[in-house]
Amino acid sequence: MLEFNLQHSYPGFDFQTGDVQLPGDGITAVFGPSGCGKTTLIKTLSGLEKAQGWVKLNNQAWQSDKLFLPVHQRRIGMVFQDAALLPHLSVQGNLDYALKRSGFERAQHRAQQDRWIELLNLGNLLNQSVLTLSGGQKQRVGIARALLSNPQILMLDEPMSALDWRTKNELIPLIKDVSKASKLPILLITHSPEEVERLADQVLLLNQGRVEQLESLQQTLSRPDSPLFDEQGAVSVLIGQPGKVSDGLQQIQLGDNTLWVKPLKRANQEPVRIRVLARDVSLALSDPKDLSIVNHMPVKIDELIEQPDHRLLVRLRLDNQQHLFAEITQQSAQRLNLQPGLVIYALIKSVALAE
Amino acid sequence: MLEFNLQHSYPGFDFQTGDVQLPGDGITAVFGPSGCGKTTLIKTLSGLEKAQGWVKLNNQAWQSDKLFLPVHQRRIGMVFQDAALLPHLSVQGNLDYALKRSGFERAQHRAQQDRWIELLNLGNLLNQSVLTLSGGQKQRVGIARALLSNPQILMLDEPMSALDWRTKNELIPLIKDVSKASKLPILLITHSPEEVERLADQVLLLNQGRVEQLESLQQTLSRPDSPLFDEQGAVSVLIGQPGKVSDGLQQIQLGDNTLWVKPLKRANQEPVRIRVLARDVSLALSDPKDLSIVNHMPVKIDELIEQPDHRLLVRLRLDNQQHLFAEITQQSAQRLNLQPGLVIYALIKSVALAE
Amino acid sequence: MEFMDFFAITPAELQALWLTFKLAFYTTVILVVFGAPLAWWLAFTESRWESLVSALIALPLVLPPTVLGFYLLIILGPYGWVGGTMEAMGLDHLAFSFTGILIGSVIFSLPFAIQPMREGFASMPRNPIHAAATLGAGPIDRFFTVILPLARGGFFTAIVISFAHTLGEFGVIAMMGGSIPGETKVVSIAIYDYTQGMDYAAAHRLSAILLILSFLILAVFYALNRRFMAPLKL
Amino acid sequence: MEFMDFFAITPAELQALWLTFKLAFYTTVILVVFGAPLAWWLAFTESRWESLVSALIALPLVLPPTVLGFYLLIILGPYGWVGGTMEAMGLDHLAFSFTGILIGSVIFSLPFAIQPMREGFASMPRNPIHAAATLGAGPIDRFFTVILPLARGGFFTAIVISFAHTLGEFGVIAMMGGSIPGETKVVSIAIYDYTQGMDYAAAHRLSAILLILSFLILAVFYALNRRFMAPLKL
Amino acid sequence: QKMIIAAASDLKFALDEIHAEYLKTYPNDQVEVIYGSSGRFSQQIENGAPFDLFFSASMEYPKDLQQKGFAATEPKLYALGRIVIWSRRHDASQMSLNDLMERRYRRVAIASPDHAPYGVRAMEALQAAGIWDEIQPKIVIGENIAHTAQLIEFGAANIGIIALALALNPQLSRHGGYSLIPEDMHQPLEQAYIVTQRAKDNPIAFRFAEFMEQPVAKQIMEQYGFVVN
Ligand SMILES: Nc1ncnc2c1ncn2[C@@H]1O[C@H](COP(=O)(O)OP(=O)(O)OP(=O)(O)O)[C@@H](O)[C@H]1O
Ligand SMILES: Nc1ncnc2c1ncn2[C@@H]1O[C@H](COP(=O)(O)OP(=O)(O)OP(=O)(O)O)[C@@H](O)[C@H]1O
Ligand code: MOO
Ligand SMILES: [Mg+2]
Ligand SMILES: [Mg+2]
Repeated sequence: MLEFNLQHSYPGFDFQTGDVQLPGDGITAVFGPSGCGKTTLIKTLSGLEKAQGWVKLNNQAWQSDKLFLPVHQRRIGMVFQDAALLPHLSVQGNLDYALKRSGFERAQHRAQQDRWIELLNLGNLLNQSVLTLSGGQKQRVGIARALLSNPQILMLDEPMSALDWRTKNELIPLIKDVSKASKLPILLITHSPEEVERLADQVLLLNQGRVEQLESLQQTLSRPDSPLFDEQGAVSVLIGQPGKVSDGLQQIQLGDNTLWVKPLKRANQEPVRIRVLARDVSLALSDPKDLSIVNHMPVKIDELIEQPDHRLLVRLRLDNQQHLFAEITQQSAQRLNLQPGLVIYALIKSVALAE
Repeated sequence: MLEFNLQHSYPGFDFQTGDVQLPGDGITAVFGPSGCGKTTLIKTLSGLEKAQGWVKLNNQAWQSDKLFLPVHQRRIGMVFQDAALLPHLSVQGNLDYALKRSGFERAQHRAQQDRWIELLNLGNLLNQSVLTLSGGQKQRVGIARALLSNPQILMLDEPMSALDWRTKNELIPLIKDVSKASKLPILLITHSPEEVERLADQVLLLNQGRVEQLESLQQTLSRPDSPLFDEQGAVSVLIGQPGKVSDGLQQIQLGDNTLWVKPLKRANQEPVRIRVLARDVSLALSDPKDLSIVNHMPVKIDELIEQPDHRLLVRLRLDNQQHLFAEITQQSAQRLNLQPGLVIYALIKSVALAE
Repeated sequence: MEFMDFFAITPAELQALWLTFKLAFYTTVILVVFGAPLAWWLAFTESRWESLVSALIALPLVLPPTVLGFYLLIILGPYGWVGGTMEAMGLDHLAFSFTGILIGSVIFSLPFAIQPMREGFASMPRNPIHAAATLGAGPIDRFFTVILPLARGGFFTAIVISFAHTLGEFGVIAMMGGSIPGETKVVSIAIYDYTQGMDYAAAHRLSAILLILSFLILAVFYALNRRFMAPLKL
Repeated sequence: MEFMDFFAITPAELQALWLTFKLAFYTTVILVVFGAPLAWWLAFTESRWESLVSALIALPLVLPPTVLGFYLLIILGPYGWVGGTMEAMGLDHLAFSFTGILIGSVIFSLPFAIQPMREGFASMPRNPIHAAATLGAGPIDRFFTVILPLARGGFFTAIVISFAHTLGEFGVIAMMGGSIPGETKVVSIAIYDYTQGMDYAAAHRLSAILLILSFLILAVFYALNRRFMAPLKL
Repeated sequence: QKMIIAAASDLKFALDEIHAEYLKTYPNDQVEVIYGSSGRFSQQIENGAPFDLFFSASMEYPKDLQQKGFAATEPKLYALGRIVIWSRRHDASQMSLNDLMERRYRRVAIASPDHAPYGVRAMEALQAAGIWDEIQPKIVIGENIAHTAQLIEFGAANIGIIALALALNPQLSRHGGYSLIPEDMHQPLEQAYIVTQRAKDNPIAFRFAEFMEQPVAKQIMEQYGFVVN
């Protein structure tokens, strides 16, 4: 568990977190506009910037009135926004720097390293000076280095901003695994709502140096005004039980309903997270035929939420009580005469589902 | 028109463009995975890195066998991947540096500057040292500086990677305007297919130091295997004529068909670009009723293209001959018994349209 | 006035002080202006000769100043290579002249000026220089508006060390200067003469004056540097 | 052997050479080891006194070395503040001893060592140091594995200048060393004595030996530096 | 047994020879001679220098040291120095001091009248000749008498006043020529030595002092242009 209350100020910028408690594992997304204090948060938490206040990780005090544990004793795996590689060393040198101080046994070094080198595709770069790396290469080395340092907590400052989607797509599940496997709390700074929705367990919303909100991803997503929705509109995240695969579609059980999605990569029996964009959900009064849309689910209208630009957000309830957003035009709503309480069909194209 | 043929090599990396011709205005997206040579391309084009070969802009030679026009005489508005601000100056100092050498008349400076300061939300930062800026703030200053230098060509190296979506969303139309208004060719390096689809007129695909493809956005998008589609699947870009707005929906004329979309911000009479994700298009054998989906368009099936994971890409033809992709499951295709030549209905949620 | 009275400076001493600061000033200016290109070359050349040239430039330091002065006396005097050529051209040889001791001081402080400037150049970040070029700044413009500010730590070190070192220069000037008042009799010679003549009170007084003046000038240097370096520190 | 024959070095000269390099070596080591913390403080302090302390440290440069040597002679000699105290404690005073000229050389070259190291520290990028801390590197570890490599340009300059400057040191040693063979008679004194004795052949020979040896050492220094700095240049 | 002699630099050649002679007589004595400026040695002796015998180029320094208690013996006069006009380029053998005013002698070198005994005597002679003030603009000053001779030797100064001892040195006597400046134009250049206080129990110091009184030594001194009585 990471608990803190920090104050710091720069000329023209005032930073105050108030009391914050983050759970001992899982991923906390730190979300907010440019200049809101995201980097400041992890700098002060890590002790790189000396702030007022206190910080405790798993009940061990890092900072209090009397005490200030130096950065190097906090065992933080930090990925810096600008990579912050050691410029006098090669890629291998940077990784070794982390490994040597990781506490991993020497015999393990090779295995640890190979795992991330392969995933982050650094194999060809090991002997290259970090000064000559491309933007994305730098970022990948930064990520590998942080993971190799055997940290108690990870703090990632926009770790994927310079990465192409392919690397990103491979990295995201791995970060998740790391967090789960090692019970490692992770602070993830990102501008991308998609990254938040795919990765986060809770969301810490920062604005102008203040913690505006700390809530679970579910909670954030159930608020139609969530800042996460600013980019792509509302999103629902449904939790379901994976079932079998047939005809190239994976069955996901949501109470009595079945959702068909792209086969999951890692098909174990654990519940999975299904992210559905509200704009990908269409509504029909009756169960339509002759339609390419695979998923038709009976739902009940909970609420109609007016949105700017003549749009309407419809909060729907599945029979297992999970909620689902649909974004439609007000015109359509009038045409279909939608009202709260009405039972209708939600249509979700299977291909619109993403783990 | 920017023409070039450049060769350069770093240890372990070989860069060869072959003959390339880019049109004299419009936006060329440079797209490719991390380390493929995107930054190298603009460094060698600009003369920051001295490569073998030749470069001509608008028939003026920048580099040839005999000649090497120094960087400062090429009038390039460059946004560096790592911002490359002048560290000894304030934000204002950086902007002034560009303005002083821009060739703009002194009287214009203020107006030029105010425009970008407002858009990029730099007003509060003018007197701050650039060393203390946040990641996104640096990037915004870098963009403003390049635009203030009154360039003949813009070269932008992932200019929006550290920006939040709001700034991004405001910036994208402006970059487009700049390009159009001043007939300024723009090279835009990006990892984001969305940026490419929203901005680019043509796409230059780089891979392992080679130009793999240079084609118009339309061409790229008509290839189902376009690397642009790797992330979100296939995308169609339709060109239509904006019409009037009613009930909060904007009419877009596509030949005989009408598409209803979110009202456009800038409603002049010019044709607009409508980006439709293939996965946002559903197919129906008959025109369905009782459905929240607003846009139903009769289309003819051109081709069924099998995709991995039991998916199917359906190429559809509108009656004005533009094509539209729909991505559905193979199961659905079988259920609906889709065949080339069949006339069916394409359903597009209006809210899924983005300019 | 009271200050002057207290330190009871003689006109001859005043002249020596003035000459000293003039010499230090000119030496520093020459070293910075002409040394900078050389420092630049050394910082960026790929030439295999770089180490050798660098070592060569450091050599004036290795010779004792009195010995260096002795050799300069030979070279700049009428039988020497330089002085002889000058006499042949109808000019005066250079021993015993301000120009002569200026040349001596420049040679003597050369390594002090080159090495820090070179270091300053070598440790500049390159990116801002590239950025300035794309913004339309030509080489000269870039030099003054970007390179100099970025490498100014090196320049500052070069200036402070060259200046201070020339203020205290004794050996070279003693050997080739001839102690000519107003021309080559700098403060260091004057103080030395006092100590050797056992006029310790005068030696202390003149040393104190030199130290106080130098201290003030250096403190101002450092304060300015502090002020201007501040934005680069983070 | 042929080389030795050609340069026909006498045992006394060999002793003087050895002494000189020993002095330069110790001086440099002391300056780097003890100067680094001071340089660090100067580079990062927010104190208002920084400019004054900096100016103060530069002062040894301003006094002519002979005069500085004269004052050191007085202070370190048996009647001086330091030497007197030492005699009272039953120790030897420091004038005319190797320790004495070592102290003199250290003081004299202090500004040469401090200023470049300070500049090296000030111009380091901070980010890698922060990164090293998050990777678990404590202060000492960081100093040797990150700070030193990043600031090594400054250290290199400090080392080269202090070393070379001490090789050629004359004034201070002449005043307080007393030319005692094997103890304080360094090469600079020996060459000077030759010039004074008009034994020019010997002066040239010894100068040449000093220059060649120094040149070789410096060239190796620079070559090593070139080698190790290379990865930082881009 | 060891001893260090500090000697004025004008003694360089003479004392080297005497030293050699001495060692022939007392081969077991270790004697080290250091040459330099009398003023500096005197200061060093006051500050604990390990010198046993001090041959000054003047009488004042030894006297001063004795008064301050640094001498184990009375200052003992061992020679009178003579000064000469010498030039490398010109034949000075027929010249008098007044000739120094001639225009062709642009630079006239003398040793420092502030602290070099030879410089003081040169100044006195020029004053006696009545040209001291007039000649000022042409005067260049050597740090000590050997340096002064060098200034002339390398042509930096056209002419100057140096020690007879140096003018007789083969290095210089090859060129030009010298003329002796009359003894009555300046105070006698009395050169004295002392045994220092620290050497009061060092027999070699006294032995060497005594050797200086031997005819061998005196003859050598005379040979190098010193007046011995
Ligand atoms: N050392 C500093 N001195 C002065 N102001 C600073 C300093 N560091 C940060 N700031 C300011 O504090 C604010 C918060 O900065 P921070 O780096 O935490 O933003 P951020 O949320 O990480 O933004 P981004 O997404 O753009 O990286 C910004 O306005 C920034 O300019
Ligand atoms: N100065 C250099 N020396 C050696 N190799 C270099 C140098 N500069 C770039 N490279 C290598 O050249 C390749 C292309 O680099 P470039 O910066 O052009 O990539 P990029 O396409 O911009 O990637 P990214 O999206 O990660 O920024 C990379 O493998 C990089 O490591
Ligand atoms: O060491 Mo010196 O003697 O500069 O003059
Ligand atoms: Mg940040
Ligand atoms: Mg790049």
